[in-house]
Amino acid sequence: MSTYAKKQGFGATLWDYLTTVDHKKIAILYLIAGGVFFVLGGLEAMFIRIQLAIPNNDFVSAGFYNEILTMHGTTMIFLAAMPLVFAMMNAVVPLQIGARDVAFPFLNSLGFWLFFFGGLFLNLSWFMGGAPDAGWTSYASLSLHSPGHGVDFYILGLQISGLGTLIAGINFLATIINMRTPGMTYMRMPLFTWSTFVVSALILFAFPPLTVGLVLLMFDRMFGSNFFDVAAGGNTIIWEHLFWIFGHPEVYILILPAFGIFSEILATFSRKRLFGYSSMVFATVLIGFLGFMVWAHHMFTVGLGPIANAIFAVATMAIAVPTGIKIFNWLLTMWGGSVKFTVPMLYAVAFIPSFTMGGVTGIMNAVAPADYIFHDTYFVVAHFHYVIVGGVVFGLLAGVTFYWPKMFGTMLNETLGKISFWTFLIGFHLTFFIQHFLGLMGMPRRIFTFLDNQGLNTGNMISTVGAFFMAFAVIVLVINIIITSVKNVKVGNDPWGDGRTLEWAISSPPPYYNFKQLPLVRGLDAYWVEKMDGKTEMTPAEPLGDIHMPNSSILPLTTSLGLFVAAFGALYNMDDDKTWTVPVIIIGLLITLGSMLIRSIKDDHGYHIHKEELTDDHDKGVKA
Amino acid sequence: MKRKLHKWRLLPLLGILTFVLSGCGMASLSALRPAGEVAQTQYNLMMLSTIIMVLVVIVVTILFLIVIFRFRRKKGDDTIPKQVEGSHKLEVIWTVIPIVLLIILTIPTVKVTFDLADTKAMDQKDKEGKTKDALVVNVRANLYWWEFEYPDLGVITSQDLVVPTNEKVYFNLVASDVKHSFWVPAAGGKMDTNTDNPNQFYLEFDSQKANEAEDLFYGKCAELCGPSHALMDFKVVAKSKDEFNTWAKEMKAASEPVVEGSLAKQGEEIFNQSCIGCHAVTPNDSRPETARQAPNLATFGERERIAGVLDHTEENLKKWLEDPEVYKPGNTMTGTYGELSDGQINALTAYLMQLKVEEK
Amino acid sequence: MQMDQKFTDTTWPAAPEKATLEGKNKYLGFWLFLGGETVLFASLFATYLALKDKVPNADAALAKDIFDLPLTFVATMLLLTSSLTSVYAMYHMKNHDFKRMQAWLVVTVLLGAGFLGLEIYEFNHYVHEFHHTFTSSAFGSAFYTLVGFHGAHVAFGLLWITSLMLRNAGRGLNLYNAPKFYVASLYWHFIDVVWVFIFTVVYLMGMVG
Amino acid sequence: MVNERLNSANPSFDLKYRRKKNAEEMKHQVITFAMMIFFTLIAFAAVGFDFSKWFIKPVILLLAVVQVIFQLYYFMHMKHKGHNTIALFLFSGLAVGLLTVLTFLTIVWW
Ligand code: HEA
Ligand code: HEA
Ligand SMILES: [Cu+2]
Repeated sequence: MSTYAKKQGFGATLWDYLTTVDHKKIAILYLIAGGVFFVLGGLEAMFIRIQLAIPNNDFVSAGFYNEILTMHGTTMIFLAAMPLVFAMMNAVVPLQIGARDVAFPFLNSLGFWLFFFGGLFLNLSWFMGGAPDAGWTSYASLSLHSPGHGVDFYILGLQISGLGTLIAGINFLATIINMRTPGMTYMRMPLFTWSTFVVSALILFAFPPLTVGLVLLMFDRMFGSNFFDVAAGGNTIIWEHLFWIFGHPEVYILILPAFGIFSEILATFSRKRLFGYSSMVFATVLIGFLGFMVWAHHMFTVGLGPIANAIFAVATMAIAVPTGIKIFNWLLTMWGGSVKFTVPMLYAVAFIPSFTMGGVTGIMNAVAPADYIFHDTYFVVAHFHYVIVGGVVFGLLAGVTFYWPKMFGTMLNETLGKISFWTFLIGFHLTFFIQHFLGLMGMPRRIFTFLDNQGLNTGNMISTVGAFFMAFAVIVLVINIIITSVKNVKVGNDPWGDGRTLEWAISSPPPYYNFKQLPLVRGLDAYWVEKMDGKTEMTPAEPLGDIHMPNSSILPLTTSLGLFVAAFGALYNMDDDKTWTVPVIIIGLLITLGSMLIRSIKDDHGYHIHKEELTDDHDKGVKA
Repeated sequence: MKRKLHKWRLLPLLGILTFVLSGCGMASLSALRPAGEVAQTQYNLMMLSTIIMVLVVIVVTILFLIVIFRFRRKKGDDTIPKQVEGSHKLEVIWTVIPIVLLIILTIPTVKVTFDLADTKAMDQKDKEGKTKDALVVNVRANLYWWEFEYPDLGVITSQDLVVPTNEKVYFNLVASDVKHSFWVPAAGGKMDTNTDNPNQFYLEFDSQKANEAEDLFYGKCAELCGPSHALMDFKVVAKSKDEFNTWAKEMKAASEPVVEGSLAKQGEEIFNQSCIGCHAVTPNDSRPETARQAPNLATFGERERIAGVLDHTEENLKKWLEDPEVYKPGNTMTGTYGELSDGQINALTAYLMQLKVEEK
Repeated sequence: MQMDQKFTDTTWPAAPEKATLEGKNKYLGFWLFLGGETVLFASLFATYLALKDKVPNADAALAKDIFDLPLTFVATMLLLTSSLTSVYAMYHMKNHDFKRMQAWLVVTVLLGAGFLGLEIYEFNHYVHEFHHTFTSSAFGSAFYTLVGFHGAHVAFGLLWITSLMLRNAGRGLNLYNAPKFYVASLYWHFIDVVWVFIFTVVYLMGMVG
Repeated sequence: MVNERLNSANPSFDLKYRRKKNAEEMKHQVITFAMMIFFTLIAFAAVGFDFSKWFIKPVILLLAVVQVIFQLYYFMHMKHKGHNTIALFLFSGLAVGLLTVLTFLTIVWW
């Protein structure tokens, strides 16, 4: 396995990535796939904004608009934001806790491929008779009513990729609980690791309700059951609850990792330890906890009654407290620090007021009677883009720039980065600030057009112009990535110079076994502690010895591929005129079950890197 | 870069200002111009929360500006700042103050939530089973059209909701196909029309505010319901109590429409052959809900809009009859009748435009 | 250390399922999975409770009409006993007694299969006797989904345990497969836990009305 | 990875001790099982004898909860040390699940 250092042909590299179980390569896979889906979702957003630029526009048709709208929301949440979050987690968390890999390398790869094929499946709907068109929430009465197969693509695609997400969540939990290096106690874990931990727990408890909801919807649409058929005793509110029991924790699944990334960046570029570390940890846990008790704030107008509305309103508002604690701790982290405005830091800094603006409109939404006004208007659209773009997307852009050298060993261009940052920031506020007012002035969301003379023209135009700024910023970012990759100037362990945590103690990118010897952690910000003691390396916690590594495998890919194939069969099975569907289902399931069978029958003990090999390659070696 | 940042902070403020000046949208549509008690209550609550939120944003912004300007790293500065762990005093402050702010917000929130849910007046029935002192409207939302039934008056309208001003109007809300949501932005928040159980709430229309809006409010569907969700508009006609009573009486008394002119008569015949199965032309339609598959056309000639969205002209009506799919994709009328010749369309138009109940 | 190293009774560790890092991870990961499964089944229970006895017309079968006490009792006894037998299997695993472990697992599988057989008979009975089907009412959909999901878990557990036994029949116990056996038995207990709630909430409370 | 053997220096002594402990534990398991069967019998009998449903429902629910605790703590060994994290996650899942059930019993129909 010392082939690592050798130059490889394209085919070999491809095969390497298709079969990899290395968390660092899986991170890159997530990054690429998530990035592509982000651009796709962004393109859909541009279609939305172009259509809404002027009244009575006919850039896209009504039905097509609903497809774009649904796919924009679904793609952005499930196929762009989540995988990009996973990219960051995979790239960073094992390094931050000083582990050689995650707890289940094989499952890690399986999780990625499930997500990937689920996303691919969902997007193939564009070419196979139309995309889902019932909104990313797919409320039951409409999603049952929706003709064609769009909603079926939604159901099966999300089911497959959701499975991948669940696996990834369990994997990170086990990794963080079991794989920490000696000295890395819970209260010494970097905040990004902490938020990964909490987020994984949220995934573990939030995805099963979605799974159940999707199963019920699938049964209703494909097998004639009556969960949501009122005439046969069904109830559509069940779907709404199941969806939001998942849906609200989901938004914290997105934002908490961003919070974690910002905590790392703000401390790093202020050259100061995170202010109020323990209350930050506490706040993270509390947000995760409260996140499960507020879902019905999406359903204030459903008619649940004043008691339920009041309870959920108050519970929702409570989340302002731990979030506020975080905001002020970040500000105080910079207070008295030595603040350097690199590109990641710019995003982190801009995040604070932007997210606060989105957060406070969230609290306004939580005021139930006021939400009767806001609900399903552009006010809500403004709220959630402020928290999602101003929080999650800023967090991902910051994280990707910050960890780019750690993932690829080379630095993104700072000037281009700053151009991206400023245009994105301006475009973002231009697009979404005005939408608060559009909503209040009577513009519902999810409308494919609006009539002239309703006072909505100017606002919509401004919003569209802003979106073009964001598109420009993204294009500059892509150019930046291309230029950087072509130049490929290599950097050292700690390219930002102010690294505090373990990941900066090893080379960029790290060797495939991460740490030659597991490092000994002596405090919060382990690497910083050593630096302040005048050392340049971590003290090892174990003697140099053989390292046990997992084998690569193509089985995760084939397992997922089988489900992908079977899903096509299942989807068309409800059409009476198609006879090929049952064989396709069977073939697909055979591929999946066969792969699983091989996995369980073939013993996979992994292999060992021998001590001697480790001492050989000095330049690749770990400073551990 | 310093100055650029500064300018950017001012942008939102400028934005607010322009909007305050431009009058916050139209009186007939905007939630920023509340036109009744319910809307006013909600508006007040919104303003209270806005003030608190602006306060929070200002505090955060001030701290933010201080931090990013005061603590910049100078070029070549290699000093290590003091590694502060935290501060209990500060932590307590920024935990307690938000809690206080939230308590200020929760109290009216809870109170108003219960107040607005008070529809007890709807249950007070007299001997004949009619509601005692309240006007009740049964709203039934259908794929892209609205039906308004006044159960105690025995009257049904579609697309145009007629309400008296200065009194509470109570609503029973249901949907007959997929979920919709009933919203008159100027008069108050929305309430979903579910397919499962009926919802109840009330609105109030202030006569003076109604005057400002020329007695006409815009209503919208606020829940995605299919391709033409954006076009599922309706109108609310506000009348003084007296006018409303007169209107109700006329509606109740209205019998089969009588039209004039041979073209219209011809239209009537066509209508009775192909349209009457779904559309009724008298406001006192006694068929059950499931039979009422299309808007009641008794007052079609008096409508504000054709199909809820097109201007009320003969031209538009003809276009609509020719191919409704163009104007409301996915509507349930498309394909229910054969191809109509130009002559037939003209005849139908003449007939329909004469369907009036008031001011004959 | 080699993963397929041979052990004697004395070298066999006290907690073989957690003796290696892989084993520890597997053990923890599986418990976490069960935490997720708890939410999954809770959602199904919640749906069932919301839709219980919700039928389109007055003559459709309701819960109190269809359930049968003796049948449910026998099924319950089979599954509960299988939980004990799988504890026996793990007891022998800890004692490094492969043969006895396999024997108890066989008993477990047989009991589980008996349970599954009864369930199939039961469903068949409802369909033909009461026209209570998956598509006849919301109640029917919810009932078959909840109980069927559990049944599917039982079926999967049977396949899992059987294939583990077959695969390892020739090799005996080692630290690579001990965690696998252990985790499978945890799964089996979990199925039992779910069943306790199903027979209580669905059957017994259904019969009470 | 290092194999953390819990055994002491004297393997045969160790073995005897461990066997005894395992056997003892197994005895506890059988007792637990007997009690579970007993609870099940009570639950079925309560329904069979047709008491008031206001009596039966809480009782059989309680019996179910006790049974499940037996399963978790004895059969699934949660009573052993080192199960804190596991218990945390299991009970969090249970809490989310119970909240769901409560919701579906109260605000799904109105
Ligand atoms: C990353 C995503 C994200 C995040 C973090 C949030 C955060 C919050 N959200 Fe948001 N939300 C969404 C994504 C998100 N939301 C999405 C996608 C939707 C729409 C879904 C759809 O319908 O399609 C939505 C919709 C939504 C609604 C439903 C609106 C409607 O449809 O009618 C509500 C209602 O309560 C709400 C509330 C909140 C609250 C209270 C927070 C809080 O967590 C915010 C807390 C933060 C702060 C408050 C700021 C910082 C705090 C301080 C500086 C302290 C002092 C503050 C005070 C005293 C107020 N959100
Ligand atoms: C992570 C979540 C996320 C993100 C990042 C975004 C990002 C954006 N979203 Fe949105 N959005 C949602 C989640 C998200 N969104 C959800 C959940 C909904 C609700 C859906 C529903 O109602 O069901 C929604 C709905 C929604 C609406 C409301 C539609 C309606 O109700 O009718 C609008 C309208 O303006 C909008 C706009 C935008 C814009 C302009 C961006 C921008 O920030 C996007 C910026 C990115 C780009 C602009 C990329 C540009 C790339 C290119 C142009 C290609 C360049 C090509 C190469 C270099 C090859 N989104
Ligand atoms: Cu929410």
